[in-house]
Amino acid sequence: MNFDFSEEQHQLRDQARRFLTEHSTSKRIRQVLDGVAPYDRAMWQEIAAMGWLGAAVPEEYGGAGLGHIGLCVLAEELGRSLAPVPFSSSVYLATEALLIAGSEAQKEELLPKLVAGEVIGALAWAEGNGNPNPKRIMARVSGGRLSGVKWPVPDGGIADIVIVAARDDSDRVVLALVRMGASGVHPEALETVDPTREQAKLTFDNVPCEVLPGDGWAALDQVLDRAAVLTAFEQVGLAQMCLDTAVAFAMERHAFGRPIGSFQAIKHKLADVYVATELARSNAYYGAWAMTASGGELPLAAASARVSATDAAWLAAKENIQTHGGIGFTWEMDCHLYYRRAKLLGLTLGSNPWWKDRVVSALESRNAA
Amino acid sequence: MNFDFSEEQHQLRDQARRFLTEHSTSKRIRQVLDGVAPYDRAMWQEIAAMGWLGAAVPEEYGGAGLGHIGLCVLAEELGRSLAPVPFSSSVYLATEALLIAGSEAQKEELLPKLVAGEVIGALAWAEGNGNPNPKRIMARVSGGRLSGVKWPVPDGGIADIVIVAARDDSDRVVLALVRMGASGVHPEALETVDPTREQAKLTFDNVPCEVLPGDGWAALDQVLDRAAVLTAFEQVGLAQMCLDTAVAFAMERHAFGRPIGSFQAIKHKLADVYVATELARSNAYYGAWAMTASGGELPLAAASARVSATDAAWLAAKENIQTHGGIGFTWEMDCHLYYRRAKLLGLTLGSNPWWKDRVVSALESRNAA
Amino acid sequence: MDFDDTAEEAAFRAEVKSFLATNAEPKKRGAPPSRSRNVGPEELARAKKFQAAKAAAGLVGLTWAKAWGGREAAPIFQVIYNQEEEAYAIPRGVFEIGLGMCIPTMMAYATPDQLKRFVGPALRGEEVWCQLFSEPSGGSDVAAVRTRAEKNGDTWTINGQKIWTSGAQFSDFGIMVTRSDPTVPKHMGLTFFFLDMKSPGIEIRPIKQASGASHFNEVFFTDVKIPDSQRLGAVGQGWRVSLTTLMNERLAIGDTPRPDVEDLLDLCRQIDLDGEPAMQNVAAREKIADMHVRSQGLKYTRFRTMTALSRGQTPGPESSIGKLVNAAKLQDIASYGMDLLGSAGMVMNKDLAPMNAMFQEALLGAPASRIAGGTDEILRNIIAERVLGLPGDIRV
Amino acid sequence: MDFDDTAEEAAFRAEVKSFLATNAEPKKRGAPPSRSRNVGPEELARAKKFQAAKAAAGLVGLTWAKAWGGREAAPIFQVIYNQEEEAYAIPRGVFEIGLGMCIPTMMAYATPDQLKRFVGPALRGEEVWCQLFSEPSGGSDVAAVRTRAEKNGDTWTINGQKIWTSGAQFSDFGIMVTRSDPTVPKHMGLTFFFLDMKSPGIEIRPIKQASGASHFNEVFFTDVKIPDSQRLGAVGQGWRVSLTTLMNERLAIGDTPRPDVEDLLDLCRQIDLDGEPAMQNVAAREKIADMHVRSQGLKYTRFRTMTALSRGQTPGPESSIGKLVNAAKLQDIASYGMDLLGSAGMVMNKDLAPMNAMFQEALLGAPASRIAGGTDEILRNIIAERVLGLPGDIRV
Repeated sequence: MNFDFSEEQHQLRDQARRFLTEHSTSKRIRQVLDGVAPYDRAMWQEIAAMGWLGAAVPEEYGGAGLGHIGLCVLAEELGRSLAPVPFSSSVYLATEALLIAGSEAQKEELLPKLVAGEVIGALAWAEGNGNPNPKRIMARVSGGRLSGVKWPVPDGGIADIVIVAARDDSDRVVLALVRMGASGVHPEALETVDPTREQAKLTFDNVPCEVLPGDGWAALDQVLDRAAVLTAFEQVGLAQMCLDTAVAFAMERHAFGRPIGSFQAIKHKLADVYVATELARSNAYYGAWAMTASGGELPLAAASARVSATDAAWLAAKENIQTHGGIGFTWEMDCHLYYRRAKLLGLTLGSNPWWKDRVVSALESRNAA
Repeated sequence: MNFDFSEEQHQLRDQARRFLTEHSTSKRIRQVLDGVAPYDRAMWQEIAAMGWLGAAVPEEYGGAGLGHIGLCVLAEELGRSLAPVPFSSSVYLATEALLIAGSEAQKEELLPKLVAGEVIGALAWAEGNGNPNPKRIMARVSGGRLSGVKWPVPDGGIADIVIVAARDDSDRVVLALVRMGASGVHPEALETVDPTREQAKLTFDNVPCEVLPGDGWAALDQVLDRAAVLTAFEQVGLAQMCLDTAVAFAMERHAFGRPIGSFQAIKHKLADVYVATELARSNAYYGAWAMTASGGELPLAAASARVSATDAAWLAAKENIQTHGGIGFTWEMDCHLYYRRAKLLGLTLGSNPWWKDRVVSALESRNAA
Repeated sequence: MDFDDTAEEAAFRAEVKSFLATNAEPKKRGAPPSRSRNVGPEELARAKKFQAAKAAAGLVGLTWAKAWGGREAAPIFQVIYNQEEEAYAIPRGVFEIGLGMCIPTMMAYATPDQLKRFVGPALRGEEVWCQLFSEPSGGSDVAAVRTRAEKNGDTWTINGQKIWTSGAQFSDFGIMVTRSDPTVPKHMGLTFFFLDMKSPGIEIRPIKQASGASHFNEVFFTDVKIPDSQRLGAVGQGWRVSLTTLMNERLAIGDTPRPDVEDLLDLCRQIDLDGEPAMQNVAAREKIADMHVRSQGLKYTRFRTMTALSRGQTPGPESSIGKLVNAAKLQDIASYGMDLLGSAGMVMNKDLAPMNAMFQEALLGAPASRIAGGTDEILRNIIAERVLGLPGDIRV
Repeated sequence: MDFDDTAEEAAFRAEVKSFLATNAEPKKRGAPPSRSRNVGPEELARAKKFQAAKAAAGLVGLTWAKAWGGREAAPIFQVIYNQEEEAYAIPRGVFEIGLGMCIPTMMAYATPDQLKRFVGPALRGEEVWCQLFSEPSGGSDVAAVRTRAEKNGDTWTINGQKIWTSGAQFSDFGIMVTRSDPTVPKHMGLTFFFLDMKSPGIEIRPIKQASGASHFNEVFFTDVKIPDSQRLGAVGQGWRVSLTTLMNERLAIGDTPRPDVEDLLDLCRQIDLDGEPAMQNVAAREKIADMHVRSQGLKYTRFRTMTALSRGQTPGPESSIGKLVNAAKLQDIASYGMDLLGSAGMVMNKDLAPMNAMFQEALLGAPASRIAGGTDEILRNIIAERVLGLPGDIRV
């Protein structure tokens, strides 16, 4: 047994930390925040050049074959640095969906392009309010054409291809691959609590599409579990960054003639943030292992990692602002960027009440087994 | 509008405070804790002599006619002093049930005796696990005879009369009055988390009884609402006593060369207890008024007072122990008596998940109206 | 214990109802109260117009002395007025600080002539006031004042910076605390003034908040002149004067921030969770109940404070409870309401987000409300020390 | 990142399995682990018998030097042993302090001859050890030691009182910290000893807890003699020696207190709420999930600590997380489990209360677990100061 990353994985982390500290700066994130661009194209290309997009993609499809644990290492750093790029949509969602459910032809055509960053992918499951649920899928595929309205779709306005959950003629949920160039696709940018990540409403009006083979919902379910673990690492990275920032500020900021970090109100608040972050990290580690191991641990491990990380990121982000006091809620300080992202990440794959229910369902089927 | 007690009510409080401080001492409470007696008979007789048992009973039945607000004042002091007497069962439950649902004959016969303390009353709704729910009533009344098993029944082993929720031949829930002398009644004392208040399991085997007129469940529902407000005052009194004790200890106990009350960990903990207690007190005040006012405010006011007071008492009792540290969890200190009572009071009329649901049901019918 | 109106109270309530019906717009369902203290010119004009009518009707400063246009009424009448006003869309924030903090401080320390000059216009909304206490380096330590006041003859010269001043840009006058003697300990050496906000040397810059809104300003002072006649309290006694002001701040009756429990109820009525109506979801119901008992508990705690005031008792810092509970509740309700919507909870488009994105906007504003006007931590200290009598923090 | 056993680990796990199968009783479903450190004579005898067999099988002190009967194994093997042992009803509490704190302190400070004399018998459970640190007046301030040690020639005379000493009544030896010099500051002037608990002048009184149980004792010292040869560390260096002991305390692998999430699941499977099975109650499900992620998070945090140790890194006070989270979780689960039963939740009769009144008993024991061995408040201070590097509290 070994509950830590390997030497190589630690080196990958150091490389990622160095790159993102240098490039994912407040200045560049705020370009996206202010709507100058929907994402940081230059950063995206550099990330692609480093091979991160293919970290978990087999070499035969142009990937680096580092495996999912390597991807977890990158996810933690991306979360820590708030990198304003469509990494999660293209890698955790679209690429994973193709790996799980794509036809050989689709994999051979698209995976190399996704790995190279030439093609950006997205996944569209939501149709407005509500958590993932096959009953809520109203979009329709018939005769190779897709119609329906999907929102919010992360990076839906950026993506070149979108994999859409829809019903076929026999009412089964399938995954349909749509090229965004096709006619009949109407993207609309959405306003959200975190403008540093693009979100869109996509209207499909009789759009040509390719249906991926196999049971669409089963595949989506598996994609969501994997994405939950990877997102948990982003959330843990974000929580840790908030904690580090708050601790540093509490050491240097003085009030009443003492560093505010010498007041137990601040000390114990940050101790609680530390505890929540460590528990989330440990749950995420187990999820990372469950992603790679056989034995059906993933559903429980993924839901646990998700619930734990969502709570930790939210707590860390809001108490980081609180620790900063007045300047903490000014536009100039970056505290609110973490606060916005924390809430976004906690919602994007479905909210915690739903994931908590998944934890218990997994516990039930485990004890049943 | 006036959100405080009257001069007379304040005087009643002072009288009660003086009496209970002198008589409801740790020594006498521990007599009951150690099983020497099921309740403090001497205290009971003195309380009866002062007319407290009839505070809310009309003068025509031998009561003092102080009204329910006066009773709330007494309840707060009884909760504060942990008085080990069957006051809540005999007064909030049995006496109120008779006032609401008793026949004129029953009132004329029993109320004067209940007021005088010659007769102790109890109310039996529970049949094991679960919260109040007509569907759970399995006890049966047929041909003027009662059969069934009720537990836990507060003061069921002390009471002279018990009012029992049961089903009649046409399956409606009724309230049946049983004289505990009657043959076929088998009381069994129960062990609970708070031995300072008697609880029993009562088995009725074809026991003669009188059925109270009217819809039994409607009456019980109203009794529970009134008892919830009165119990909320007991819980507020208990919470305030825990807070006062913790504050006094935190001032006098020193560690690391300072009073422990100078550490923010303790200061902010006790500030939170103060806030919870004040909110509960205010909700209880509103409940007291709703008990006396017409206009159907009682269900919402009672459930709100109950939920708020249960949370405050539990928080205050457990953090009082925590503030005391090591000696706080010793048998000799009284901290655990408050902790035990706090949990008991939070369960005795049904637990908070159920009362929270009642809050929302009341909100729904209010907005519906 | 009586939550019903007395005859006198009922009569007053009727008076207020008819005044509001003729002078104000009913609030749209689900619209949060306009509490902003930084408003645009049109809203400022509307606020001043309403304030004038309110003053003409004798509904401003109800508890003030008749000499100053008040009614010398018991504080409970203020509660009644506020209860009725809650149903109307009224921009109240503009005058809260002036009438709630500045003028009461003036009444305690200014000369009769000054009061004749200033109380009326403030009452009628003709002149707006702001307060200048906080400074960038001070944080929660209000006494850590660095803005210098130096006296030459009968004139003081002010240099320094204040922060978190709401309404500064349209205020006519302000009250401020300055350091007149840097050589003595922190709480000594402070002097308190009122000043003309249009004086030369004052520069006002809005602060953009995390939410994108700007409710506060920075105010810079460069050789600003104040005549000694505008000093409030003795030289070096500024801290005592400040406490008067801050006590009045805590007395100001706080509105319940929105969304509150009613809004959470409205939301749950509109949506369903995993196929069932949200109102049938046990967890959502427990959350609604938790929030309801907090809201109601605060409401009746405020009423109890008013009763205490009516009896001439000083309410003291119990009022700190209100903001402490409300700020946390606001953040909790906003976040939970978004969770109920699943991933769509992130969306702020008014046409897509339920109830005009009230929950999303509140989420972004909530961090400020846990900090501005006293952080959660300071409020707990105030309760622990001034209510419970626990020792102050160790000073170094 | 690999949660599977290596070949070596799998072989060891098999060895442990077969040892336990032949030497221990499987735990009954729903029965909490016997962690009490104050046990009756029969249970003590059973504990000693099992310990002897465990030692004979080379399964005690796995990470210790071979010279002392250990295996010099990586800490992960201790994790594997504990995982397997959890399924068995084994009275472990008796030896935890001796092997977890006392003997490691001896190894750091005692002479080779003393180690030859004491390590073996402790390992085989022939001799039981206890620790004597806390004092009534000290509270959380462990250095506030008043028990006096005075030296005449080669003998020390001890007078004073210790408190919260578990197992004192059946311990053969103990380690203790005393004040040898009252004239110097608190942390200086302490001296550390080990002593024979059967020495004349020692009086032991059990402390009855709020729950009715007695897991701790008071120990009174009246002119108790200790030879100077039993001093551990230099005179006046007792505080440093204490820190070694306390560090080892935090390293001791904490079991999960019961009831935990599995027990809450069991309870929910047995009962129904308002007519529906509790397992279908959304609020109960959310509670189960919250508790599950805490329990699992702690479990894997402990594993991470073991990995760090295996790599020769010192784990440090992260281990404080365990007790902080577990104690609060225990109180929360116990209270919630009782709430699920309605008014019957108060009942403790084993034939009526589900799962042998496990929840009710835990409710009464939980307050002690939030205090004994470091209060919640002290643990948060330790995390804030030693992990996050925040300043210590202001000392006066």
